[in-house]
Amino acid sequence: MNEPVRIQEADFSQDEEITALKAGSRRMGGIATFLGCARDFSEGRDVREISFEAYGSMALAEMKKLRTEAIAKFGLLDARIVHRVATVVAGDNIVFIAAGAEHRAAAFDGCRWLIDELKQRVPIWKKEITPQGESWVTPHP
Amino acid sequence: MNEPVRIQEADFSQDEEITALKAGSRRMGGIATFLGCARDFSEGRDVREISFEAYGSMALAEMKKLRTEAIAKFGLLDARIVHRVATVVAGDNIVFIAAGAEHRAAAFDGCRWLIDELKQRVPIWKKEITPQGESWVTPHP
Amino acid sequence: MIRVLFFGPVADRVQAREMQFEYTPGLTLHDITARVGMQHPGALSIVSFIAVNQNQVHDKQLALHDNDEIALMAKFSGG
Amino acid sequence: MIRVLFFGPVADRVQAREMQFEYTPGLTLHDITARVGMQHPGALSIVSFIAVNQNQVHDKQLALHDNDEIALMAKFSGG
Repeated sequence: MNEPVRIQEADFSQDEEITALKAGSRRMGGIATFLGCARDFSEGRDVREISFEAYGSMALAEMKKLRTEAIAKFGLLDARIVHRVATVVAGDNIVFIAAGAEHRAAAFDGCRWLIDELKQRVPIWKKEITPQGESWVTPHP
Repeated sequence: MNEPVRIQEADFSQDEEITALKAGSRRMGGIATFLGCARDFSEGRDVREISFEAYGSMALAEMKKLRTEAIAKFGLLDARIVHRVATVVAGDNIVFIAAGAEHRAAAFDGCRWLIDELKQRVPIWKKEITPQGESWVTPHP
Repeated sequence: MIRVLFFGPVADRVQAREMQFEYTPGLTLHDITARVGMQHPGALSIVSFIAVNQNQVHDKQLALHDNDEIALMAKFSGG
Repeated sequence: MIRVLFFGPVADRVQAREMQFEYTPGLTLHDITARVGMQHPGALSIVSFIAVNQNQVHDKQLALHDNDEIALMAKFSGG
């Protein structure tokens, strides 16, 4: 079984992640997931490819902390976080988060908190490659 | 391609649903999903099986209305709703909702609204089969 | 003919999935629910929603038409 | 030896992924960022987060130890 928190170049399967998430508990009634995908334009510019770079060791450590914190904070039964570090095109998967709980409110709250915190706390950078050139994405405040 | 709104006995694949959801747009940056599963106990009682019954024609019509309303209300790019009507055991999938949008806030808001409204508006009933007998589930107010 | 459908907990109490009533001009939804309630008061007590031709209705004075399909439904518990 | 790591937009401006500085007793985080900033002011201007040994730190007066790993990082844009 794959680790619940991973940084990887390869794509992932939601079915496999959900099966792994469920494996730990028969009390899981609600699973909320978030899948972030590459879009073909961003702020009006055509985006041909997006490439990612990570401070790998710190990023993985932060993602593991996020998972542990979310499980405690929202009473989740389990959670998984997978982030690709690769060059992707429109439609490709980038990040996947799954939060499982007895009931749906905790699952939704935990999942949303995880992606919001991931964007704030995990050292990964995104570069957009457009017909006009490449540029690092500056996150909105 | 499967219909975006379905009631079916068979299980479903999240990977297939997400692939179908994405197929309509290259502008989809965030996909929020909710998966409801059968739990092995409910309010302190062991649950061996859960069986569902639907007013099929009305349930499907309501689910289609929900999808249309959610797309308009949250500016979604697409949404899918699948509900099983079958007898299931702990860990089995029951309902799947996916909401795709340009950004994650709309995807999360739309997905959560869809499952909340589905529970209120779609004529489906759940029966729990426990060692002590069967009983229809009375929803919380 | 007016068809009345029962599902789940209501069907269990009525011990039937369907009843049929003859259509007569001027028949209202209330006339139908009253007849079902006379025969099955325990079933009617858990009816929370009523649909006519698959649309929820709240006004029991609604005039029915021949071949209408009525559903008397307990609270939903899907999802 | 103190290793200073650069990623993404900072690495592009420094045109390097790593710099090394000799460790001397009493060396602080501020001493290191000042040295990098002298050589690459344009890179330092986009540094929003600093990590020492993979933990974010906010106090530039932090005393460093030999073999510490420092990262000078632009705002994250993962997810």
